Amino acid sequence: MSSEAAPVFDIDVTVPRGEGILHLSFASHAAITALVGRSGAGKTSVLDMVAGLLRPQAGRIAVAGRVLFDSVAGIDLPPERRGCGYVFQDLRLFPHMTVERNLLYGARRAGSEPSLLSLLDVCALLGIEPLLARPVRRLSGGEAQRVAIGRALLSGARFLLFDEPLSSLDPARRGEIMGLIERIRDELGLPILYVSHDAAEVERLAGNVVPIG
Amino acid sequence: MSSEAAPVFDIDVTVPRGEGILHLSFASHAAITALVGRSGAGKTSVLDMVAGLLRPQAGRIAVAGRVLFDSVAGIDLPPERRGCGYVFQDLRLFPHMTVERNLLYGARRAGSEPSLLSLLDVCALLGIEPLLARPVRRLSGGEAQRVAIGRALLSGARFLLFDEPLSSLDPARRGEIMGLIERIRDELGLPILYVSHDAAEVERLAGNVVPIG
Amino acid sequence: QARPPVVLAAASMQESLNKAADAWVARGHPRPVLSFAASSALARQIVNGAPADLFVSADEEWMDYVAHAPGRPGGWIKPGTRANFLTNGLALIAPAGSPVRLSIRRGFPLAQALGPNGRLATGQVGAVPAGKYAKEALTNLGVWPSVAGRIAGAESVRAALALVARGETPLGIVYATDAAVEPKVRVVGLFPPQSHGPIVYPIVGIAGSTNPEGEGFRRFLLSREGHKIFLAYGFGPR
Amino acid sequence: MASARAERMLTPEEWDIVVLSLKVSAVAIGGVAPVAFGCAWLLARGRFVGRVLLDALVHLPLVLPPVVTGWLLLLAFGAQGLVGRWLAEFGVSVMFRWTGAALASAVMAFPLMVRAMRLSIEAVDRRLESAARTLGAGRLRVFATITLPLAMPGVLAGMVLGFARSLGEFGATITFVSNIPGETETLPLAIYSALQIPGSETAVTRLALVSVALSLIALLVSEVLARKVGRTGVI
Amino acid sequence: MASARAERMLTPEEWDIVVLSLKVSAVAIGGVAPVAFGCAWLLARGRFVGRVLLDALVHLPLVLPPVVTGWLLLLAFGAQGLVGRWLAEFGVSVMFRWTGAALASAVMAFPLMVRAMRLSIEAVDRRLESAARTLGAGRLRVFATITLPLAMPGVLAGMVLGFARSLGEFGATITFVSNIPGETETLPLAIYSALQIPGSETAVTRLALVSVALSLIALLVSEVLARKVGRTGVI
Ligand SMILES: Nc1ncnc2c1ncn2[C@@H]1O[C@H](COP(=O)(O)OP(=O)(O)OP(=O)(O)O)[C@@H](O)[C@H]1O
Ligand SMILES: Nc1ncnc2c1ncn2[C@@H]1O[C@H](COP(=O)(O)OP(=O)(O)OP(=O)(O)O)[C@@H](O)[C@H]1O
Ligand code: MOO
Ligand SMILES: [Mg+2]
Ligand SMILES: [Mg+2]
Repeated sequence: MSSEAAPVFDIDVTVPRGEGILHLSFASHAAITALVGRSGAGKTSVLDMVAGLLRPQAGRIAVAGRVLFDSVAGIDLPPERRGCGYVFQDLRLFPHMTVERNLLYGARRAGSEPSLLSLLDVCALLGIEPLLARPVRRLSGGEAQRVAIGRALLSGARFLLFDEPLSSLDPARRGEIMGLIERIRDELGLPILYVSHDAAEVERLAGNVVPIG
Repeated sequence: MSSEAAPVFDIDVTVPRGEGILHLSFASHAAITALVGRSGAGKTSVLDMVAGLLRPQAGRIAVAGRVLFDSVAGIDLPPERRGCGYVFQDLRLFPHMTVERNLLYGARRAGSEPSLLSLLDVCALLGIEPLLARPVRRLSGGEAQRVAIGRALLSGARFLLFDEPLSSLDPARRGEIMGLIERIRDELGLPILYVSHDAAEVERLAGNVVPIG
Repeated sequence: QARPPVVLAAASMQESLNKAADAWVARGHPRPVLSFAASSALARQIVNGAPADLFVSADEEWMDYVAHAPGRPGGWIKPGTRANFLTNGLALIAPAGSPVRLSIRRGFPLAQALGPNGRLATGQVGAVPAGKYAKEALTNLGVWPSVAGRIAGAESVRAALALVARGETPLGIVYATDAAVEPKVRVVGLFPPQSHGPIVYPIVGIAGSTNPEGEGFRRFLLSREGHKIFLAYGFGPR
Repeated sequence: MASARAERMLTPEEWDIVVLSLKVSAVAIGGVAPVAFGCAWLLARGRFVGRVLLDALVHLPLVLPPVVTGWLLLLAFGAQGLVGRWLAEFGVSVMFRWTGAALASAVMAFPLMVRAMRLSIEAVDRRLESAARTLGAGRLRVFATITLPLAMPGVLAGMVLGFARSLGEFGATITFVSNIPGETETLPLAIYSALQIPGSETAVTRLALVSVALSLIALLVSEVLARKVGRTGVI
Repeated sequence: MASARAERMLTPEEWDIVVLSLKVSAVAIGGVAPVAFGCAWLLARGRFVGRVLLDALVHLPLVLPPVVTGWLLLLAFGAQGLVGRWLAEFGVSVMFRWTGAALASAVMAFPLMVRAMRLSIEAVDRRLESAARTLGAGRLRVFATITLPLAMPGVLAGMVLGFARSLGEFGATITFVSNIPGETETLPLAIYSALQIPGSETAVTRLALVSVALSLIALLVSEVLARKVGRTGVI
């Protein structure tokens, strides 16, 4: 199967979650695919499965033609080899590091990245330069969220998983960061799986909307 | 000073925060007062000062005519005697308790509450009845946020502090909970200090909008 | 029935004193409560007012310490009860299978017998009584300087015995009584009694003891029948 | 049934020793745990001068050879000791009593308990405590419902460590309260006595195995409790 | 300067004892810390059968009287012991050597270190580890950059506990390697020896104070390190 013909996201997963069983199956050719659904529908669970943090009972996960998981073929790449940049809903900044060390944690993987995503550019675009030396415990909610976005962007990922990445941000920042995401989509061509409750965000960014639950 | 003439929120605080100094002064007569401002402006810091978790360098905080803090008069009520129901931006659910025990933690204070805020009603309105026996570690982001709202509502508070309480919720839930908040405002007359980035929320709920930063 | 007396005794007397207590019981007395520990610990307990009736020390030093300790008008020892109860000998021992032969006299080749790396096990010199006597005897025989750096000072004389029994050291110095109870060691020779000060075990009644059984047991230990029991364990006559 | 088998395996004297050891350890650990927790709390949360000194004091029984600790206890609780004389006014003496053995065990276990408890208290997220206070809980209720349950792994670990240490405690006990059969002769003292007699390896081994079995039971109990705490947040 | 004063306060022999004690304790703790961490890791994270048994084994040196531990070491590492004979093939022997004293100290400190480290490993938020893995870090890098630094309070506490225990360790050492001045006579052995001599209370007190001073220094160092770790996440 050549990667040109392959869908950007080709996902078919089943996993027991909460009291029920979560099943989702879709193939999307859009660079940015939005996952929408009510709270508790299973959006985060799907991202976790794509990232390799939650193992599906059965199914298949391929991103840009690269198979990450296939229960039939016995493929299950470990998270560190899936190459995703994941902005977690609960952020998960490393509490024992400064903002700067958090941002650079995944940079090792990002050897030959285009200059769009250099540390200084990302910081400027996210408005977090003044915070670089701060311990992450002393950030406001929105500041922490921007650091989490920066960390994912700087990690040299092959694709991005965004779980409500703008939920704690003011409209102005939101707009700026959406612009940044569009540039990443257009200039770097990175596939993005995007979870959001915000209709405007989904409208503006996503080429395809997958409802869940 | 009689509580009728007094503003609902009478706040004048100064505190060093981040690299600068945060100063905010306002008196609001609206039952629901929204605090808006860009990320990092100091919204959470203000709520923390009203709740008694961050001590202002100087200033005065009175809610519904009751003085909670006055650096000149030497008044500084401890958090447990301020009587606030605080929905934290970072939720702060008690990880060693079930959802039910989290919800009932503050209920001791709520001896003679009107039946609007009984456990079952609140659970039904927030859609969290099926989760009552769950340990809070196994909730989705939006579920956890609703439990945090429920915990604050059930605590028999004299006033409420909401720090982006609906940020992780889908539009349908958002609407329902805004309805609930309106009923609390109208039927119980509880003062509410409301932080949100969402213009629609602020528009619908707040009688007064205080910009910050 | 009478209350049993509490007897504090040096650890090395465990088997023999238990046997004597059995004999005392056979005479229709309550069995004395025997507490075995290092003489130093027991002596300190006594001078801090521990409620005991008799004290048997492994050496005179600690008995003197009790005798002279301050803190109680009239002293910690019941007047007229101190007696040297037993004597012991000092033995050079080797593991049972060892072919070593030595006759213990002035300048005997102890260091050579230890070989290039072997050590001489005994009680900690200067701390455990057996070690003190061993050093004294070796000094008087003129061999101390050649083995001073080769001593393995065990925590008790019985621990030294175990080192030799397990072949960890080729030689050791313990009391004759210890050598007698361990089949895995062989006595190479006994040190001449003149080579060290008399090894005596003093016994006293403790001041403040009101239990007549204590004094009765003390007299029994010092009696001919009592003494016979200890001779069977290799202790020497008074 | 198990106890019947154990009784068959052990002589009645040995059985008494086991019961005494359990009594001594249980009283020691139960009695000293609250003190240890208070101390751990102070060290974790207090910002007073002399904190490092208190810390050093807590570690003292660990740093000193046990016989020195026993000797110091003897000096303090003996007939002429400050505490000893004070206790004597109430007609109480711990000399040569099992209570003295429990005291020695408690002192020796103290630093281990404090350290484990302190680690867990320091790991408690203080934002949760402030959340509880906004919900109307006073300091005491916050402590009982938030801090203590969240620190429970450390409390349990501390109690297991202390209990194990207590089961092995020898030097301080024999120096402080001697080796009195039926009163202060706990398992380690009996084992030591047996070790002094050549050829007693089987007796030593049997008693040592009993010690190990007791500690295994304590570990299992603590695992079960820990799991229960993990599930429900309370013991 | 401080050392000059210390030298004046201590006799040259005592000074040698202090240096030897530090060497023994440092080697013991430094050598056993990685093993203890590995064991703590297994106990915290492993889900294998026999976990409780490993746990019991780890606690063994705490549960058994120290002299029994020393005796078991003697059985294993002695001339006739399994390990001893194996080591002898390489011309190595720890009997009556300072290395043996370090081994005894290490064994006695082991359970304390494991428990403290395990508590801290269990407290590490595993979601942070999975976040690190999504960022491309393999298990080893996650361990070195996330788990270990976050568990650092427990590692430090374990090392302090172990060091303190090592400074006080007496029974296992003297039983295993005897008291050989200059080779195995550490502070507690010297203190014990002194205690056996009537009227030696001043010598005992002086040496005991030296022990306390050393542990105080260790505590201060660990506090400084802990603060540094708290600030920067690395030592
Ligand atoms: N614990 C802290 N210590 C020091 N400074 C802090 C701490 N928490 C936040 N700050 C700083 O104080 C300022 C105000 O923070 P605050 O959390 O009040 O902002 P906010 O308005 O709630 O922002 P957001 O919308 O991003 O949550 C920010 O500059 C932030 O960096
Ligand atoms: N760790 C867990 N163990 C078991 N069930 C879980 C766990 N986390 C979440 N769940 C349940 O799985 C279901 C899906 O959760 P998920 O977090 O994927 O939802 P979501 O769509 O991301 O919701 P939200 O918008 O509220 O974040 C929910 O019913 C939730 O209660
Ligand atoms: O006083 Mo000891 O214990 O016989 O050497
Ligand atoms: Mg989610
Ligand atoms: Mg905020």
